[in-house]
Amino acid sequence: MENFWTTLLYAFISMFIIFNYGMVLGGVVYKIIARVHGRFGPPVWQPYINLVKVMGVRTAISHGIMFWLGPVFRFTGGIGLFLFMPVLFGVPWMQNFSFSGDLLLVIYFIFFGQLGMALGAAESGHPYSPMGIMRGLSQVTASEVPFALAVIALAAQHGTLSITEIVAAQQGGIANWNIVTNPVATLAGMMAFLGMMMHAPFNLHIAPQEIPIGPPTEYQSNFLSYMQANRAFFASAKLILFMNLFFGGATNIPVLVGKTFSLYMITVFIGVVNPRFTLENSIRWFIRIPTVTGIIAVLIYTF
Amino acid sequence: MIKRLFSFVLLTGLGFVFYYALTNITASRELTGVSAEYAERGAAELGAANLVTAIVVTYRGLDTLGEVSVLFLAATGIAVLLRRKKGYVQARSEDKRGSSEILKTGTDFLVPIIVMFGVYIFMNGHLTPGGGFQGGAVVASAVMLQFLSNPSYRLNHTVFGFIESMSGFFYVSIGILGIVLAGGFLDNRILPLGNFGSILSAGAIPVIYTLIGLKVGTELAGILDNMRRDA
Amino acid sequence: MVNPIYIIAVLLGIGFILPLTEKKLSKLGPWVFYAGMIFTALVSYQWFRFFIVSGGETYHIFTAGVKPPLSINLQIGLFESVLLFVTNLTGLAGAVYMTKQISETGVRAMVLLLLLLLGLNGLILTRDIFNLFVFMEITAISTYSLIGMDVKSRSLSAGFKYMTAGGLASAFLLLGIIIVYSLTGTLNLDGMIRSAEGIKNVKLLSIGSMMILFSFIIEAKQFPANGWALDVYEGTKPGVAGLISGIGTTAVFFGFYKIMPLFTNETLKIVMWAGLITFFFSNLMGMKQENVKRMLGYSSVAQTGLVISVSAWSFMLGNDKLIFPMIVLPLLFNHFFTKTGLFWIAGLVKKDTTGLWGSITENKILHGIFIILILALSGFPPFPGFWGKWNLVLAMSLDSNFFYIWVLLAGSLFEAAYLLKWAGITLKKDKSKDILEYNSYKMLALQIVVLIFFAVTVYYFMTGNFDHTNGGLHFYLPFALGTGLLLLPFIPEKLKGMISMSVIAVYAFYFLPDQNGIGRFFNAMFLSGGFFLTFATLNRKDRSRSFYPLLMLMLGSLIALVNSDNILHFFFSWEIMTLSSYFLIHRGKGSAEESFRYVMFSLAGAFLMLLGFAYSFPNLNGQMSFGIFAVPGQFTSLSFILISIGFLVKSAALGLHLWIAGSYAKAEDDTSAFLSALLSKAGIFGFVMLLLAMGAPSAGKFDLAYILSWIGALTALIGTMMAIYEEDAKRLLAYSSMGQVGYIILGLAIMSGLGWTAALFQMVNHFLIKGILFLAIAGVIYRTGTSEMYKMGGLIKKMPWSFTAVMFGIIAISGVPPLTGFGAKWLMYEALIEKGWYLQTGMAFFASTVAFLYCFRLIHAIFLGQPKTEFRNVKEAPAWFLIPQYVFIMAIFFFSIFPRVLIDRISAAVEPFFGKSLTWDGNTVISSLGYWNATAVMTIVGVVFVVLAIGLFIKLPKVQKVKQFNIVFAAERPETPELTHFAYEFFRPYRRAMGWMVRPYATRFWRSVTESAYTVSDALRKIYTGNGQTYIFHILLVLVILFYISTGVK
Amino acid sequence: MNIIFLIGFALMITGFWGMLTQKNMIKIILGLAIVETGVQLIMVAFGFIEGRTAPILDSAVPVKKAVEMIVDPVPQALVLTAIVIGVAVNALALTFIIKMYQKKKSLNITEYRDLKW
Amino acid sequence: MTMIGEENKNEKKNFDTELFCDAVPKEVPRINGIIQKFYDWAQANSLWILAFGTGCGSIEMRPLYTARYDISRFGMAPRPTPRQSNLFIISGYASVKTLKRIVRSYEQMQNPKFVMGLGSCTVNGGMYWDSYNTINRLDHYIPVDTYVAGCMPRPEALIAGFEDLKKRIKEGRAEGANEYAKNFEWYKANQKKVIKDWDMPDYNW
Repeated sequence: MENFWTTLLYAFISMFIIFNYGMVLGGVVYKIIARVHGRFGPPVWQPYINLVKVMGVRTAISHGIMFWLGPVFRFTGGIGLFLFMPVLFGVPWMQNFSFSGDLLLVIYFIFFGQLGMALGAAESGHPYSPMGIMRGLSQVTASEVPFALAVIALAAQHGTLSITEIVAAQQGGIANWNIVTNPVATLAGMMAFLGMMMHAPFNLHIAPQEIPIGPPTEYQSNFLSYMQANRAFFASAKLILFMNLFFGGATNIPVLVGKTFSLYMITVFIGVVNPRFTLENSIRWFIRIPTVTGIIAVLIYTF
Repeated sequence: MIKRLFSFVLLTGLGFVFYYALTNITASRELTGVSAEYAERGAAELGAANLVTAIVVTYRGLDTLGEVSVLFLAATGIAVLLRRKKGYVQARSEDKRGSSEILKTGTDFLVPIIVMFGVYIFMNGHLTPGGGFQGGAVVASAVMLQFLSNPSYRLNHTVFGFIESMSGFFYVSIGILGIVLAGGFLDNRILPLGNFGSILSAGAIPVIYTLIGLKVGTELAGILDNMRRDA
Repeated sequence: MVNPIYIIAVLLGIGFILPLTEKKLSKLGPWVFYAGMIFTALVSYQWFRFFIVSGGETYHIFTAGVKPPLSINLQIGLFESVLLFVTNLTGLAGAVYMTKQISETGVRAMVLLLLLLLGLNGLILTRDIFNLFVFMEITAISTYSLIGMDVKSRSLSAGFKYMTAGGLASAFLLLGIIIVYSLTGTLNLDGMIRSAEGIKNVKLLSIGSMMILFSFIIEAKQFPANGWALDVYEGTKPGVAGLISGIGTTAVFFGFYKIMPLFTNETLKIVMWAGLITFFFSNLMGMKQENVKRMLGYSSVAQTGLVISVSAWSFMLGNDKLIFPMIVLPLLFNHFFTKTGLFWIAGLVKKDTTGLWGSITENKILHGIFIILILALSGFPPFPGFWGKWNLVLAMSLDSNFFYIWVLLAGSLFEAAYLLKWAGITLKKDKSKDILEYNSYKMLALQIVVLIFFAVTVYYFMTGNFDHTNGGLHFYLPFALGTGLLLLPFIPEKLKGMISMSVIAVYAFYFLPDQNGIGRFFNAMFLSGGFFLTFATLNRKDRSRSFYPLLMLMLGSLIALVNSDNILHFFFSWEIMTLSSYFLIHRGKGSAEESFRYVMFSLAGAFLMLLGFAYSFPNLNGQMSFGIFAVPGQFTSLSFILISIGFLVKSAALGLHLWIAGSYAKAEDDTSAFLSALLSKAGIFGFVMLLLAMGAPSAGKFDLAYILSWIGALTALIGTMMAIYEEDAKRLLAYSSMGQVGYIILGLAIMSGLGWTAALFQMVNHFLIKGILFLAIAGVIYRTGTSEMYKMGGLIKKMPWSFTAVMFGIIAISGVPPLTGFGAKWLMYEALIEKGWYLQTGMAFFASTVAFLYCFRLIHAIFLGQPKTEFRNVKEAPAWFLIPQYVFIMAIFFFSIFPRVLIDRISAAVEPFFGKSLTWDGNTVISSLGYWNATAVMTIVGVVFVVLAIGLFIKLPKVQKVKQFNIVFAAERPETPELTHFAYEFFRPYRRAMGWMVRPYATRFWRSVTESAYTVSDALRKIYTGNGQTYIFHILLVLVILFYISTGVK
Repeated sequence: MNIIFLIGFALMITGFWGMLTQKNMIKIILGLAIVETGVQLIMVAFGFIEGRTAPILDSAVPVKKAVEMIVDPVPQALVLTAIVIGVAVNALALTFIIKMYQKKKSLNITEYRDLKW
Repeated sequence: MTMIGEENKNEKKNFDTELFCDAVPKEVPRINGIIQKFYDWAQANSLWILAFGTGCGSIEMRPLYTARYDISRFGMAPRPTPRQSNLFIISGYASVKTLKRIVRSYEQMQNPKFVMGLGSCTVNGGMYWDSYNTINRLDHYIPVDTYVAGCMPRPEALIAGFEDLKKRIKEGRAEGANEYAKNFEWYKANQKKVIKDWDMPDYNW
């Protein structure tokens, strides 16, 4: 951080890029899902419209201070997560504030927004909110296990927990990517990724017919706008994280777009063709196959 | 039955223990240790012809004092156990049939003789076999004869109690006198040793034995009386 | 100097003359009686002073004016004088105690007592074996009579059984005496012992000594030839039973002790083991006992067995001169006074069953005495029993007799079990208000005995191996504070709390700056934690006077623990801490069972720790510094394991955690904070000391540190897992505490600079967080009156400050950046990965994510969701609770922004042992694997958060505030808050999926252990059928068995 | 080996048998008395020396030759004490039995099992 | 804990003011200018339907999401919570019982909110015009922006209705929420006239 203001400026630029990228990505995904269904689908800029719409809502109700702060927590979590990650390898203006901490910081910061959001949603007093949170949190705990194991395997492999260094070690062609050099860990990580994206089939926490939309049942108007904007950051931040960890990172924006988009497509396609798991099912699944894979990945480096 | 079997097995085991002991006992041929010393010094030192008495009353006088206390304790214990609650009226003994004339006369005749015999035994304890305990027991047997022959016989508790207490007390006092006047507690040499073999010899031994005899006699009599009244 | 023979003479003289006063001089009798008693006490005091103060030489008394062996001689030396004094004083007290009974029975009861005393004095004084027999008979017969004195069927039958046994004993004694006499030609003990060595007929001698031995085994009530003794204790009036158990046993023991040199080493070995077996089995059988006097009887028998066992062993070693005052006397005194006192208390309470002893609380002094005696009997410091056992264990270890120590400690544990259970019952007042009859004579007698006991205790405490030069203050501090506060009678409790706080503050002020090294963190933590958490206790409304003394005792012992510089200090403080915390927990409502479980686990752990010490102790000759662990020896790894188990119990490691939830939950709410925030660190401190001194040895192929790491990781995971299913907030926090401490253990097990930094950082973190959380919950419970989370809800509106505190607490505890919890996690994972323990890392990670579940549940179920109608009017928690919480929160924020302040100091403390592990670049801490800039994280998060919050505020200047039922619904309106608040069995689906992890294996295991112990206990005690004949059978059986053991099976 | 020893031990065994098998308390005490008698017999036997006389120094036993002519006096002294003590204990025990009988009207020892375990 | 209904027995108000907010809705004026236009446009292009099948017509709504009709083209989507939806489709007859729920759900939606009456029943009662328990005119109870007549109207008709609604929104004429607030008394009176067991605050926030 040679110059604070430069860093800040760069951060704003990358945030701007990633926000739009995240929004468009969302739209594209809607479109793709619709096409898979054989529909025409909404326009790719539909997320923008939705965002503007919720911002234009005239009234809002609040259940209390924590309810009010929940989306703030959530959005801070999303932005923070993104800001703590180096986005493009070797590109100085896309390093954000990654000097703040290493991979562990990023992993743990994922929870910041979720926890804050959970608190806010829970204050609404709507029983569906804690129900959704319970489901979401439960599933996260299960899916974090293989992810953690994969990360540990990577750390063991590269002898570092710095994302930049992990990406650096993967430079120089696809043969150096972790998916090639450490396929087991990647497999475990990617299975965990399905759960972490909270996409179908692992989206019981929002189960619309059962507990309408889950945690954010009570959220509306501008609260919702924060959450929608956050989704752009959060989802892309997670994608970037996985890209950095397993797929060699990116050195320029097209590569970034390409890799993250393909990563996202994995979850989208799996989600589109799979029915929703019950909570027990998904937890058991995560604790079995992905975790065992993760343990194998770790054991490789233990002995 | 199983109990008897177990007992039998156990006692067989115990029998082997005793057998083991028995096979290892060797008969002694001569006096060893303290007994030899007693034999050598006893007569000269204490002036008692009966060495057993010398040992009992003086050398191991503390034992004997303890022995007296044991008996005293037993008597006290029995008295405590058989004590009567306040307001207890003793069953009248009229309904018991009196004993026959022959028995009464015989008893009256025998009792003084038995008492005399007892007194003789404890008076001569330092010379001949016998002593305070034996004599006392004999005296008590006279009382027992009275009890047996005469159901309505009453012991004079005041007198008996007084004799009992005072004889014990004097015994202890003589023991203390031993510290003051002679070599140690219960030393018999507070009185002159006298002529070896005569009745007034061996220092305080005859006195002590007399006291013991009185005490034992009264105590045993008291025990008998207590038991008789209660049973 | 009055010749001790006068004791005998005077007692006898008075005894003989007393019956004369029966009728006419009945006023005079008692005067003479008490005069005689006082005379003996005075004479013995004179000798006592002569030997203790002037250090006089042993004095011989010859009777009959002839030298031994011809005559009987008495001897009074140091030990005799001590025993004599204690016996006569207690005898006097006993006479006072039985005043009423004596006056009812009449003058003859006085005679019995006098002669009992005579017999006991004789037993202690005499040096002639036959004389010993006579005095034993005097003792026995007076005891029989005293037993039968109340002429009840029970006491009569007990006395009868006693007499048959006593008759057998005397028969065998006579047989033995005559055999030994026939071989040695003397009856004088010294002469016998002298000439016994040259005897040719060894077999006969061994039979003779065997007979004597056997007789004493019966008289000393050794297992299993002791059924009658238990009946006697049960059937007799407590006054007499106390005398039998106290002075009677002591004198008989001393007689036995005098004869012991006569025995060969093989025989002594038998005595030693027989005594130990008695100790073990009697205590085991005592566990099932509910009859107070019989239970005391079992304990009495056990203690006698132990004392005899130790004495026999001391003669085997040929080291009796040293062992007697160091081990035997403390054990004996401990037994003597406590048993006398307890029996006498039983005579005041007049309840046979332990369950009915609630009425003792009517009399505070009596109750206090009772508790103290129970503790002394259980072997807790600072009472003599502790010193005796401590010295015994270490001495045994020097003799490499470890099996003995195992059995000894097992027996002690059983004993503590039934005693503490009993004490626990009395601490809980029962509903039936029995009036406690107040008897001033009995109280007086009791107080005499207890006062002597205190004197003895103080003596042993003052002379008990403490090195006063170095940090001695710490060890007196807890007691000084505790008793000081207890004795401040009339000041209000609040003032006491403030005094406590100021004492802590002053202490910290003068003491902390001089500290360095790892101990400083513990000191600082305990002192600051103690200060602020005590602040919360100022809110207390109840008038109970024991709280602050106990609290200060606990804090003081924690400080003493940290500053102990040898294993004795350590163990001493450890026990005090266990004890004080036990009582603190016990104060909670309905906590009897839980606190009992706590103290049993703790005690078992402490005993294992003691065993560990013992295994290491021989390594360095007689030194007690922690250095003994550094010296590798034969048992290094075993020692490590045992000590570790002790610490693991305190840290509630998996499998040893059964106590934690219950005791944290049932303790009073402000106390729980102390337990979790401070007390749970004691085990950690133990590990720090242990690992520093010992490193991490390996047992065979296994690296113990590696195993420890798995224990830590599993504890972290399973503790957390159990926390999420709890409905009770405090139980939840208790399990959370268990999990968090698991992390600390994991960190310590890494045995690297980074690992230890992580562990200590986590420790400080946990201390702050649990302080906050428990206090916040305490505040909530204080207002709502319930700790069931699902019964609350929506309290955020009523208690926003508590909510905020809990929120920061859970953010910190779950390890989410930017608060300190993340720092701990970061350090921990870096250290683990650096070490190469990847699986443990994964498990720790899993645990930390699972922690979110309970964190959320805690805050949701209490503060969020639907407020309940009944809690509509609750107020914010009192400021007493809130202020410490916010102090801690400020500390958390400070450490979150500037973790360097803490990490630098921790690293500096850890560096001497492991070298440098972290480097700094400005505010960025750099490890070998990664980096972390807490200041930057905090700044970024803070700025983003504030900007977004402002943004939202600008966009939404006015929002409609709605109420709890203004939630989305279409069909039926929410019916009641209870039905709308989703909190009960919150994680049920999770349980369906992951419940297999928390199956109560440990509970089942420990339940089966305790149940089988009780079953064995119950089955075993059935040998005491109550039939006198069976007892005769036992006695003869023991004889035969002993004989065959000693001579070898033919 | 002396026949008296044998008789003494036999008496002891007999007494034990009585104590172990008889339910009547008086008989048990009698058994104890028999045991004691056996012990006393053994004690005296230990002092006995073949061909010697009683330790009374009269005309038959001159003081100077006492050492060679008398049996051991000590066991006799001890026995004296032992007998008295035995008597005392037995008397007390019988008193206990009397009181017990008064309470329960039974002499059977198995009836007195209120205290157990 | 109070049982259902029991809590209201002796109180004057038939609901607990501690549990329910009893504030009255307020009119929120439109901000004149380009921003409002922009918002209107966004509202029109992002209609989230409150997924509440109030009547038989709900069966006609399902095909809208299918490949054949696919209203997601217009940025429309079902939304399970009234808080986030801005289009309430009353799909057919509204019985008195359902009306209560309709009113609640409507009131729980946030201000720019639009109502579409589906089928003749909502216009004038349709075939249930003389039923004892069906209301006849929906707009007596809540403001309706668009009616789609028919019994039942086909999805195509619905789409046409959406287009009409979108036009109204863009023109700024779909101010049902403000209208409701303005004539709150009147609407409430109408509602209470038919709904006898009124146990709620007047406005369900």
